[in-house]
Amino acid sequence: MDKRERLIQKLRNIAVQTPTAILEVPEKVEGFGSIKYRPEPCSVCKKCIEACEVEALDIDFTVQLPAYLDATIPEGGFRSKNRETLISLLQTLKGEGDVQAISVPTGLAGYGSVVWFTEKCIACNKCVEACPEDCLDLEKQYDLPTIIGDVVTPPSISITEWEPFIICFVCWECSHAAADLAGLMHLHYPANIRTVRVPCSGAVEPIQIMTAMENGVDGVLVTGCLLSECHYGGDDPLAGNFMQQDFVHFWQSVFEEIGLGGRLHIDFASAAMGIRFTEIVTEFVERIKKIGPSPLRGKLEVES
Amino acid sequence: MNIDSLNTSRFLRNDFKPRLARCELIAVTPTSISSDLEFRNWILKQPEGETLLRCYQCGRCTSACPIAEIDHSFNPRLFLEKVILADESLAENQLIWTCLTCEQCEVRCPEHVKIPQILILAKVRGLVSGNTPETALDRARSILSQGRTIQVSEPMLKTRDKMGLPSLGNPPVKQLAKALKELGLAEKLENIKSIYGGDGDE
Amino acid sequence: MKKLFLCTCNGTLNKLLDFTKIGKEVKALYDVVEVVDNLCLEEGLTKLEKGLSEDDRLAIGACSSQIIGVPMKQRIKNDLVTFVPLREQVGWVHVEEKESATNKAIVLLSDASVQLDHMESPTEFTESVVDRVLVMGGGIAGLKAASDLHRLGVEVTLLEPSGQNNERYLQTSVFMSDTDTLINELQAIQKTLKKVERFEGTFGEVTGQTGSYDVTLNGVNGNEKIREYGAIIVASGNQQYLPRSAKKMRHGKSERVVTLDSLMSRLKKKRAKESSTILVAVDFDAPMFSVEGSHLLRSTRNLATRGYTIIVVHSDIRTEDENLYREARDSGVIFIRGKVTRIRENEKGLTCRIENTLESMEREVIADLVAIPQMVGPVNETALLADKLGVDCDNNGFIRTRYSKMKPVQTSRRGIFVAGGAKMPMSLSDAMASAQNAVLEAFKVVRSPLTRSGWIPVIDDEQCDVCKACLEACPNDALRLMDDRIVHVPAHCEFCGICVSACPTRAIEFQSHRKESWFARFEAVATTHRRLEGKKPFSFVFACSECANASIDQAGFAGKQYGTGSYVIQFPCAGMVSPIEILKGLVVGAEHVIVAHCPPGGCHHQTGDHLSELVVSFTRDMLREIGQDPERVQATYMIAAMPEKMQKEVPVRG
Amino acid sequence: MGDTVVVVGAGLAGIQVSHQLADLGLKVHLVEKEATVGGLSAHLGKVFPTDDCALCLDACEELFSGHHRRCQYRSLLGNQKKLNLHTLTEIKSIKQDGGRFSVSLKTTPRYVMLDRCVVCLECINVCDVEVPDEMNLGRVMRKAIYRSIPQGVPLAPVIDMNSCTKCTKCVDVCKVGAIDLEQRSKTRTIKADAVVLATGVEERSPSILPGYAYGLCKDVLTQRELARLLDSTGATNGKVLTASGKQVESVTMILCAGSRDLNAIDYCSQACCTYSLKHAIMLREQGVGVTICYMDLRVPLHSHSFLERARESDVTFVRGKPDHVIVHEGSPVTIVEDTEALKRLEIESDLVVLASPLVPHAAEKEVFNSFLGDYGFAARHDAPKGIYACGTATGPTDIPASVAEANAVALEVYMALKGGA
Repeated sequence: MDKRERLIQKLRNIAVQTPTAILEVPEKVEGFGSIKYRPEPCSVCKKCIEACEVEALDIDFTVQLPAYLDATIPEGGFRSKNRETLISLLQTLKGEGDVQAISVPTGLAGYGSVVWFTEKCIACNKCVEACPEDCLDLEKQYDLPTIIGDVVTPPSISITEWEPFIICFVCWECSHAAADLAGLMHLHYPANIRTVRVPCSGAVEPIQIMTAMENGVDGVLVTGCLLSECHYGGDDPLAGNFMQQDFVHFWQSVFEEIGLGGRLHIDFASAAMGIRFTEIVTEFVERIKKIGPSPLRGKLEVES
Repeated sequence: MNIDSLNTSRFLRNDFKPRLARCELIAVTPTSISSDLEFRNWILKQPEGETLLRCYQCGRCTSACPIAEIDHSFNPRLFLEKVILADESLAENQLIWTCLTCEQCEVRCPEHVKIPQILILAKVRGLVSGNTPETALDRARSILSQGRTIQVSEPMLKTRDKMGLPSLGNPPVKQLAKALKELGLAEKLENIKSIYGGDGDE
Repeated sequence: MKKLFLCTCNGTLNKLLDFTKIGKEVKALYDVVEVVDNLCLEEGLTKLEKGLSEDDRLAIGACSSQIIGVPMKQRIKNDLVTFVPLREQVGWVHVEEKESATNKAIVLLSDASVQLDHMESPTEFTESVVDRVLVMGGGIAGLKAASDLHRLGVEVTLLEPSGQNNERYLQTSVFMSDTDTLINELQAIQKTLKKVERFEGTFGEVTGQTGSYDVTLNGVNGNEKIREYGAIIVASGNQQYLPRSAKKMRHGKSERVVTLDSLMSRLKKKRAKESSTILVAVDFDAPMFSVEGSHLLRSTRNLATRGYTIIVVHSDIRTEDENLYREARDSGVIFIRGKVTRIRENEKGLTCRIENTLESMEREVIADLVAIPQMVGPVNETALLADKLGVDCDNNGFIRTRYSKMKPVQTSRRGIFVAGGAKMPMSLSDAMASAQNAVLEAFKVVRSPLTRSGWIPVIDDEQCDVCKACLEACPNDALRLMDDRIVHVPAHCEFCGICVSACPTRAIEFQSHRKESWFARFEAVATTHRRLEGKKPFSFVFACSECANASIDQAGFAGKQYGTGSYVIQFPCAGMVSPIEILKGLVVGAEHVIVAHCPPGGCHHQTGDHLSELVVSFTRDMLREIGQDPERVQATYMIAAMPEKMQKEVPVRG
Repeated sequence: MGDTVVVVGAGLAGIQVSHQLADLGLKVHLVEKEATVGGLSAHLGKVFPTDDCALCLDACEELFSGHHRRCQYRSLLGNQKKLNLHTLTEIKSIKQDGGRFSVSLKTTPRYVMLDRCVVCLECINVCDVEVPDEMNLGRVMRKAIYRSIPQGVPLAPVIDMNSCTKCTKCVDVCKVGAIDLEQRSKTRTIKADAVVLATGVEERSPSILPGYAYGLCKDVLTQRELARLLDSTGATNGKVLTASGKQVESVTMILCAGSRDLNAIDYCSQACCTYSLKHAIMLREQGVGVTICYMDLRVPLHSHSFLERARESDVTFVRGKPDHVIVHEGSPVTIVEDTEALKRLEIESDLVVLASPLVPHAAEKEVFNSFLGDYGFAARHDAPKGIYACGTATGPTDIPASVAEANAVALEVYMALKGGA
């Protein structure tokens, strides 16, 4: 199983409610998106399929007649001249009634369409670049409902004595120092967090967040250097913490959809901000306390 | 070339199903073919017996046979098959005496098998065990006693005279009797009892 | 100049067609319109030639192009000529409807005019060929082919499997003939092979095309050889197989059960000691080939004459030589038509139970030995070899020939021929004849440069997506992928146009038959038809230029009458028709479109019949979905032997 | 060495060998005694193993680089540069003369000039004489000027002088003056370097076997005659009717009707099993019941699908050789023993079709006698130097084998005349 499939598996594992919304993917978040395919100009040249490294595209031996009949042929026409002629002829001949896709007889070359498997796609855009007909587009949308599918809500359990358990990713540079400083200053913050040191907040991978959630933590906190002060990129918009911020926002919206709203948070503190670090942790713990224990605990309990 | 090691499954001709389903097996226990093929070899050694070898069981004799037309159990082709397989039960089969020796089969046989002759040979084999109608035995005995198969009566001779036919002459009865005696046939003829029983007049 | 010549065929056609009206109607379309009485005769041809310049475009409205085409082409140099069969496809078949027939003639002539506008000169190629042939020989056919080619002065390499010697040649060919004939033949051929290059090893790979195939050969001692060959002859030969029933006959379990051939070599020339009985059990479920049958008869005859008692249990006896069967019976072999059902072994021998179908009873016989005749099949390597060469095999594993009736040695790939047992088991004389066939064809390939001329598919690299649909569709390996481009191999092209119908982007266009030309022609037919016939419905018959068109001509010859209103448009092959042409036909107003192809499996270009059936069923599916009556589009086959099929199927839909 | 070859007989093998030799650059004279080419195959409509037209040929190289097979009438036969076709021509004698042969030919008149005729067929329309058409079992009428096979090459009609009344209507209607009723026989001698016999076979007349009621009952036919009924250009447009015009509902086929029989023809004709199966399938397609009486089914590998299809389409197989056919109330009844069921059957059917053995054409001709061997067939290999034989002239075979043999002979002739040490 490749990484993407593992991630999706984990997402499905931690989902506690059926998602409904198609999510916008923040600008800097790469690797997530939707391929929009227009079958009408497609010549089924399979270039996209060849370009795709993760087998997220395949040939489908059907002809998307509805799309053909709805298509508007642009002024210069399609690059696939024969397809264009076929479509305009079909449109001329269109009679009454509904239209459905039809399958191509086995052995007839030159017809078909392309199917895209969202769970395999890493939104690398290679197919879009390979397509000579311009029938593929990468859209910054993430079709969560399709990926997660129907979710069975895990049984809720009654917990009397509960303290939140939180994983906190701290970056090697500033926020780890901030936590150290908080200690040096003898500042108090709740004991509910366990820090995990990472080289940069940008290095926290979604799969790690999901793994933490999967194991029943009540919240995940990511802390990094102050924005524009990342040690790996500084004020570059693609610096680690800028990136991670967008990612976390994306995952927050995902969490919202799958019933884990509010359990993921990102914040920033420099090495000199021991107090800020304390505040961040305290606020997050308070928030988790309000939300209550992770609904996945019930699931874990059943499984054990 | 070691053929056992070859892949035999690749080269299959499973496209053809010969008909065996219609074969209704009459005998429950299989009949053995005698390993010395004595009956067959005996027939082959007799005059015109070797024409048997040519038979390829086309069945034309049976469809030509006037007896088979009436009696469906009379089947010259089947008789030949039995001889080919040295099945001596044929010699004991009363049916072979039904043959008229009309030679229709022989004339039609595409491979020139002397079918009536082979049936006669089978009859000869059957004699010993008594597969002979009494009339046939009578005729044989008549040869022994008179040198003729048919008894010659006075009126018959008169009629012949009237018609201007030549005299029949006298058959060499004594020599015949002597010869048959030497062969041991005379004695056999005395002792053979027809399994058909009765007066044997058909 | 665009010129139209109409022939009255000895003044008979003008009784059926109104030439004055025709002349008036088409005057605007042609620069010159002339009516000639006998165009195919000397006087007609002289008239035609008069004032003709080489770049004139000609339309000939006369008899079928197949009749007038030959004398015309032999006489005039013009390439841009189209024929309208006014006699076989109009005058003779619409005797009852003279006015409509005249109108049909006008419609077809206006179609011809459009056709001329789009016509291009055919492309000519000359390709050099290598005067060398590779023979892959496993047996006597390979030797014969190599020897004959050598005698013809063609350079030959004979590729033989390792360890091949006369002994082995004899062994692998044992079923072909009696041993003495085989030995004599083998020795005679081996003598002529002294100067032929012989290479021991296996076949590596092949690239290139007919006339120049690049071949890699791998020698037994690791040496590799790369050579260019003009043609390749595959004579990989046969091998013997145990039938499926062998196991049931206790082969491998009992020492008394052996193959017939091993028995023959074991008992070589020995006389039977006592009367030992050998039961020969033929696999009842696998019919014999004649070759196997003859071999069985020869073997059993030889055993029987040596005093063994032979019982053959068999189904149909097949042989080319009835006398062999006769001799086997004469020598005393006992034939039982039936099946061996069970074999038990004890100290006395093998007790075999036989279902005798001709007695309808079971028999039991105690045999000293059971012999199993082997089946003859292709050598094991044939499938692999065929794959490397890019030629097809049939479902028995033999190399398939292109057209089993008339082309005995052509494989599915041009320039590669099959000889002898690799095609099917053959007797010695057939195998020799087969080798000679292959030699003849190979010789015809290598003896002179390949010159070809015709309208070819033209590939526009700019437009091409390299989707390879054309490669998949081309039945003749005439398109190849080279350096990420599709390249046309004229030496293999049959000018069928199947590639064009497969291309989604219109990167391949067929000379003179570009898509616009079809469209323009359909429109011309439709508008002319409407102008002359008003609302009377009409249909298109897209006929392949081989069987279907011949069948339509035949209907004319046989005087079969059918209604007007159907217009025959000739395609080089029905496989060239794509849904686009069919739909366009409907769009311009045709009531029906019928695609007529060669009989199933009988396409002259191998796959056109099948492809056009697929295209039509696909188009019908589309029509059904978009709410049109799919019955308006039909595919059918028409052959010259069945003109009445054409008569029946066309007017009904007209 | 010279390069002129005379090919005797323009059946499939003769045409094939001529095309090949002409392609190889030799000069060929193809001599055919009938008015059109095609030989026995031209009578057959559809042929196995490909189940397509009997007319299909391997085209010569001159035509479209020889890539395509073509209908006979669309091939270049008669127009090919190196190939001269002589129809209605018989060989009078073949004399060996040093290394060469002088072959004398006699051409009987066609009364229609091939170089003038434009095949407008008006002459046939105006002819008043009607005689039964022997090509189609005499069941339809033809004119005195006629074409026995509509697509036969040459396409021009021929006049049957036995029935022609010389009314000159055809002469008058023919504006190109192609008809000459006074045409005379012509003889010519060709110096040839090789002669190829492709004289072919014909069905032995079954009237020699009185048992099968051939000639007695009009509904007893041979397989070739059945082919004429099944051929859609034939008398009945492909419908199988009895002599009285009734739709046939059942057919009994008798295989080996006179072959593998020491009383008649003792060899096996090889091709009859398969063409009988082919006809059986065509009959089943029309809904006609078919019973086949056989001894051994001898179907070559390339035609095995015919046997499968016949079995699938419920053809009844009876293993047994019928002895005779009796006529009962006008219909033939076949008497046969079903040897696998030990039953004597009397099969009533509308039609009985005999697979009559194929016998050589050449046998009756003194000209060839010295070249012929057993049964009147020529041996391909043992022929005297310079005389070759191919196709069914060497023994009955099917089309694929004939064609293969023709090609082989073409190579042998070429090697003998043009090269090959």
